Amino acid sequence: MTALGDILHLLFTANLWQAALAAAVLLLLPALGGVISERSGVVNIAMEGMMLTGAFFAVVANLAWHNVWLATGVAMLSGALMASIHAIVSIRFRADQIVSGIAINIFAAGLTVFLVNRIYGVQDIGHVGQSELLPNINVPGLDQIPFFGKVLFQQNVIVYVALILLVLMHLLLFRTRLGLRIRSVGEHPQAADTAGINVYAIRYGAVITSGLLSGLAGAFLAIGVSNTFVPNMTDGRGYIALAAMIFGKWTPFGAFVACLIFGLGQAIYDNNSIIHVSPYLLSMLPYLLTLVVLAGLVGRSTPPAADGLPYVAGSE
Amino acid sequence: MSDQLLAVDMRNIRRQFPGVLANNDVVFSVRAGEIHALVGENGAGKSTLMNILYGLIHPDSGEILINGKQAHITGPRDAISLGIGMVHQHFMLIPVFSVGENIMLGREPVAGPDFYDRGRARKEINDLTKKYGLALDPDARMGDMPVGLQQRAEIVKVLYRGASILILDEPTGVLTPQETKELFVVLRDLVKSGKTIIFISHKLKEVLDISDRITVMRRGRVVGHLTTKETNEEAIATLMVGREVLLRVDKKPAKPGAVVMKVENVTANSDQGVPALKGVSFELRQGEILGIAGVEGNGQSELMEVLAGTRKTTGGHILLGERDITTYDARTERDAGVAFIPEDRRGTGLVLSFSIAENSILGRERSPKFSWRNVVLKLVAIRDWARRLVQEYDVRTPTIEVAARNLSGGNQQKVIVAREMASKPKVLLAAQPTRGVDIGAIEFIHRRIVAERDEGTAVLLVSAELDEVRSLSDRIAVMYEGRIVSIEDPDTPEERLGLLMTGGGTRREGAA
Amino acid sequence: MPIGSVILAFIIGALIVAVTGANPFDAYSGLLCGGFGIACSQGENPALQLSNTVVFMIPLLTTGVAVALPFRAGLFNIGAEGQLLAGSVACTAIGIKFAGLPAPVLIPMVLIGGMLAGALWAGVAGVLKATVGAHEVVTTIMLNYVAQWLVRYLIIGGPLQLAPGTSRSSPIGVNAQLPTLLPADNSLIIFGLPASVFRVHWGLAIALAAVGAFAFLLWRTSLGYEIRAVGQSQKAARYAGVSVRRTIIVTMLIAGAFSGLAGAIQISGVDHSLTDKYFSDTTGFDAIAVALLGLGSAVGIILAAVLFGALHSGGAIMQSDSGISSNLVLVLQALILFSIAANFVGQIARLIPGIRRPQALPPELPPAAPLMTEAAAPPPEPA
Amino acid sequence: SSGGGGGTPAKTYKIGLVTDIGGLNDKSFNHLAYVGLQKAITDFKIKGDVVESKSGDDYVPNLTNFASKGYDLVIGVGFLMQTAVGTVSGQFPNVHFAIIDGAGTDANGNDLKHANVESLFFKEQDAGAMVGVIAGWLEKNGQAKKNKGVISAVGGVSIPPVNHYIAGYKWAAAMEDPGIKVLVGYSNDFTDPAKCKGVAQSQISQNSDILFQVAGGCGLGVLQAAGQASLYSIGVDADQKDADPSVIASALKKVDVATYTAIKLVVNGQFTGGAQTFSIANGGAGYSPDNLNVPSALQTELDKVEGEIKNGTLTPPADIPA
Ligand SMILES: Nc1ncnc2c1ncn2[C@@H]1O[C@H](COP(=O)(O)OP(=O)(O)OP(=O)(O)O)[C@@H](O)[C@H]1O
Ligand SMILES: Nc1ncnc2c1ncn2[C@@H]1O[C@H](COP(=O)(O)OP(=O)(O)OP(=O)(O)O)[C@@H](O)[C@H]1O
Ligand SMILES: [Mg+2]
Ligand SMILES: [Mg+2]
Repeated sequence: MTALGDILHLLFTANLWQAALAAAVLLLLPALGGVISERSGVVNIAMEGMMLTGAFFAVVANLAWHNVWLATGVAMLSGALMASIHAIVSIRFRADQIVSGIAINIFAAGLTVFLVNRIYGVQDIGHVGQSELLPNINVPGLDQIPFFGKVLFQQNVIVYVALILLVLMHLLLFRTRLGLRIRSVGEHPQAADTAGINVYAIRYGAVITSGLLSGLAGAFLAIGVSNTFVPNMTDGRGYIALAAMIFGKWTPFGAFVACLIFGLGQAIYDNNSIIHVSPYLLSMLPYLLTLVVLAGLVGRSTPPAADGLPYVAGSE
Repeated sequence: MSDQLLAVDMRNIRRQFPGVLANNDVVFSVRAGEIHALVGENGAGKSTLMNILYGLIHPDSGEILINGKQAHITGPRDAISLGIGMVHQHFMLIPVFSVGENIMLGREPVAGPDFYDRGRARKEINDLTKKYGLALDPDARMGDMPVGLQQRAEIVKVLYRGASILILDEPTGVLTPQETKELFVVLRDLVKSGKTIIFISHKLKEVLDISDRITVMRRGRVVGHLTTKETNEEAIATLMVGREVLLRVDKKPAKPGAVVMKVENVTANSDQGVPALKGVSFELRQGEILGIAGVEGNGQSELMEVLAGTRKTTGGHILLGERDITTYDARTERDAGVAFIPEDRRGTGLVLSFSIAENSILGRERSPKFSWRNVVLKLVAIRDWARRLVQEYDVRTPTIEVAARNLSGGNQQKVIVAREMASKPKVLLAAQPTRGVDIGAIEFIHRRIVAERDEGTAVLLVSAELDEVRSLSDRIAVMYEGRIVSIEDPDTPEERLGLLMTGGGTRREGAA
Repeated sequence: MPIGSVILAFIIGALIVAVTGANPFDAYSGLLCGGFGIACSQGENPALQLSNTVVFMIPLLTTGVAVALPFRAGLFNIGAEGQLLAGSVACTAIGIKFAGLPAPVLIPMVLIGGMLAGALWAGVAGVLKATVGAHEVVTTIMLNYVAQWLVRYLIIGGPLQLAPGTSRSSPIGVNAQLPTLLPADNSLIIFGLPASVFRVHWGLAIALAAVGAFAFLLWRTSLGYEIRAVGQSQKAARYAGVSVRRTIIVTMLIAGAFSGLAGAIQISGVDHSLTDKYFSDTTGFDAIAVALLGLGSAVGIILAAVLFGALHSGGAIMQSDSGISSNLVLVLQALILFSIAANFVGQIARLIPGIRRPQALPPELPPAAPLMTEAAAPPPEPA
Repeated sequence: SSGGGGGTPAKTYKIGLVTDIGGLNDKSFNHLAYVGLQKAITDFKIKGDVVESKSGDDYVPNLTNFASKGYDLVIGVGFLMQTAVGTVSGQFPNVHFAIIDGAGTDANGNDLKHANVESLFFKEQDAGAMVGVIAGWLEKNGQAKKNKGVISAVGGVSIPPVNHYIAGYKWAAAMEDPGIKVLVGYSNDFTDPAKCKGVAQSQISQNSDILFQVAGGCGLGVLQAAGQASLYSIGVDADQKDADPSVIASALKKVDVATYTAIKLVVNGQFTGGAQTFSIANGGAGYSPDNLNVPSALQTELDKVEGEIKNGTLTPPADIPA
């Protein structure tokens, strides 16, 4: 059981938690998107596709204009664009929201590679210069705190942004008037409508927000963690985020906990050059762990009452 | 009518739904400061008309004047700003929200950058509830409220929005007699304070009791404007249904036979896990109707569920003939000959998306009658069965393939009644069999229940309508706080029953 | 109407192709040829194209059912992939271990073994949902990953590895292999090609039978009735005396068996050993699209599977003939899903005053609509 | 070399290239094969068509499609296609096949030795050895960044082509610096840079200061991790000096050359089938010094080792030494 020993030892290293947090944030952003979308009653399993689109356009824009912030903005917009397709199809046209979500994911997977082919041809999509990536920022002073300094304050700028968004999302949903309205629309759109709330506007807003967040995650992946676009580089993170959202019972902090489990699992796996166990078994760890936690601690999670149901106003 | 200011004046309203002309050139006017009743059978078009007034449904044609001024209502927002408020037939409340949040929704007090100001919300509500004497706890979870209080919350919600014209769509459908009384007190106060009220109900007594004028609808048309003082139940009923209806049930005296079901101090818990039945005992005989009177929430629902096998007992015994069926589940109970008309028609009694045919075997899909060795369905048998029910129980539907969702409440109820009665049960449990159903259907269902009795079925009836209990039952068991406090004769004066139902009165242990 | 939607999707697809500077007609003639062997311009063999389409279609049929059935019970089975892998592992293991047995015994053994393994894999999700109410979307996604890593472990350094340095298992016994319709013979020439290139195998019959079984189960049996009841209203189901928990578990077990069957058929009929290709297999995910596209009905699933199979094999021809990236196929699949789900055509038609027909009664909820709502709620039965 | 193909204008040769699931934009050997094909198209005026495989199920049909259309040469890219090539080459004895990184095998992984199949193997260990020399030498002479005597490699999946590289690398590094510690990790992925970056960062925290990526597109994450920690990295397959400033060298596996050569043989009617191994000896493998001005001492060492591998005095192992 030396493997177990190795892992236990790792758990006390700041490096591991630093990596875990970064990996978790890649999942947290789309998960937050999922939370707000489904709280408004629109099932969203399209984070994978929106994130992939964001990753692609982040690189395209950065290569074109050599401005990382502009590129990040473009990525978020492209995510939002995908989201608005989902929104229009499932809110305006009342399509089955699962179908629409799946379609978005397939669409993004196909379109990005198709465009890489068409735009860059043989010489292939290029690399973003080190200086044009989303920067890592060490918070002066704080980053010197033993252990926590490295974990919390020596991170990529997006990590800080994500953690702030996490808190904001929580406040928005559970403390503000807008949040109350979003949740009312997700629980009982008729009631919200009769109370004079614009159900459609709220839902569009929420879904598009999920696109912005997923697009941001895509940018972080492509021009923060990496420096180029590789087909399907999101690699199922959108689906993990979906799982995290449900695991977290459609709450921001709940989702964050789940994301941390996966991030930690990834970070532990990354040490497979020094942990002596089949890397494949090691890779199973976070998923098995999640199952166990679900079976044991978390248990039932019940979605917003109107989640997934298209709203048909009393009129047409 | 021009002699008096019209709060609401709807002219030639027309609304077509697929297959139905829900409103056909409806002319409907309400005077300022009156209580105006709108009556009609299920599907007559009342809700539609009111939804149009509230902006939820857009009319195909017609015009609306509010307080004499042309109004262009495109959605609830417009209606609200015109001072119109509506309490919907199916409550518009969010169970997981607090009472306060439910009431505030849409006009929330905010502090700082858009933060929901719980404190001010609480204060505003307390002010309102004091002003109109409608006590409510703003912090309670709406889902945990009894219907009566939910109803109250709906009204406060409307008042909070400063409505001067209140629409109440079947507000008493789910209320107990006392709750209804309380509601009426409130309504009268509201009128005194200058509000106008539109009141929809299937219960003509109430209509006569509360309203000033009455508009009667049938099949999407207005078939009569009446002044309450100058009319009576029979007249209204006849207008509504388009023919004479007998409102009183005429039945021969019962010929009670052997005891079929024996309940021996049964105890059970409510969904919240608190004791709801604290030792209920009674006997049920062939060919009798035992009515259970009681204020809702005193254990009647739980008792029915226990007897039907959908709720577990925590003690006591239930005997069906000689057989101890205490531990039976819904399926085995049914097979043993216990039929159950549940009070929640839409949620429990039917699978709304299933066709009438499919619903007609709900719970019997494995019985040899409808399946080979309870695996493969006998489709032909099922269709014949469904057709028989539809025509014997006069379910108004084009075909048996129609989804239950698209039947009116009354017809939905008939499907359930038919299914449960046609299985020739030993015992029939009927919970609120006529709730929210129009008098035409009520009359029909009452006759069937009596017919069942006469064929020797033992019927246990639970109803919030004291009248219904008294007119149908051969014996009346009064339930209070999870116990049967007394067993009375049907002709016991209403006052005494009311007293017993609220825990007063001298108990008289019946034959049981 | 779906036909109209498909056509609309292809029109939009054509626009995308044109915008990116390629010729839509080349693209579509390529797809048509590759999918159905129609209008082949560059010497493709129609029979070969058709047979490829069918081979792609087979696993989509069974996995499509494995997604569609739980939909009816209000369960979203994203786990068809994991269940398929479980099935292929079991099939391989049995096929190797008992290679000696005669085909009439061994083939049923590997197929049933695969079904059991798939059922087991899905059963975990079912039990967790029924007992602790863990949401099946989470559990099935997790189980997918576990299965994928398990396969890697088994054939890279694990017990099933063929030999060091390889990433495949040893082949299953010949008697465990489903025969192809045509003799797998290189010298026999049929339709101008060696018979062995036509890989359509008897798994086709099994898969079609499975879809039939699905339809029968759903519409003609008491269990199917109860599954649909649970999916529509747990309250009503409980009133009827149906055990929601039991139904949920049974549904997942059956669904898993269908997926497992798909995996077993792939091994026994096509690959004959567990290889690294299963690392990147996506059948179980395409199945979701197929099930939704087929609106959860048997006929629909078959049509959707044919369409996806044709697009899959058509993409290759399109790329080789006209140089348009076969990823366009994914774009088209997505567009078809959109336009069928949203029924654009119908809605547009409604806008045109001429053919304004009253909109039908509220349609049956879309197959997946109740997923996240009441039906998705964990069964609150008292334990 | 203006191929003889130009000499006989009568016939335009038809060449089909089938990528594995990595696709044309894998930033790795599929892409290189494509590059080789493009070069051949311009040089020999051939008709070259490409099909990307979307899944492992596509290998056989994609190869079959080209073969059935009477293409002169069908090239399968990658180890993963061995059985597929074995099967299809048996069905079309008159069509030439070439497979990169493998042979046409049966289900048991045995080379079927079909006369119409040319197996293009690479001595990745040669290339690995050369960059291993660089890494080892820098560590030994304290000219790396941390010089704690630790270097590392990040593999994609533990399959032969990957492990050959790592074997040569580890072997040569140890030869230069007997005390050196070589960490070997796998990302289990060929496409997601984030995954490789994670592995790389863990190795960096174990004091590795020269990181060798053997994971195609995923490996880009390794180069970047090294860059951000301002350490050294080593690219793979193609010259990756543009991928990141930290790339001091690349281990070259000239898939483009191999592809080009295979086509050339067919065009010139010199196709012979059997195995062709590309190594340092025949210029099919090697290394390129990148963003590092190589000290002359190191250069001499490199030339020495290269020479000895060419003349066979040194043979880098194919399996990773313990
Ligand atoms: N959304 C709708 N779509 C289609 N038809 C509808 C819709 N709403 C109502 N209808 C039809 O319009 C008719 C009138 O319905 P409405 O709800 O107004 O009846 P009602 O008088 O309120 O009945 P009840 O007393 O049961 O409430 C009914 O026959 C019904 O079939
Ligand atoms: N979407 C709909 N399509 C068709 N008919 C509808 C629809 N919604 C409601 N209806 C019809 O409108 C009429 C009134 O229905 P409503 O929702 O008011 O309650 P109800 O079914 O009448 O029940 P209740 O007995 O409580 O009045 C019914 O005939 C119902 O079938
Ligand atoms: Mg109504
Ligand atoms: Mg009604």
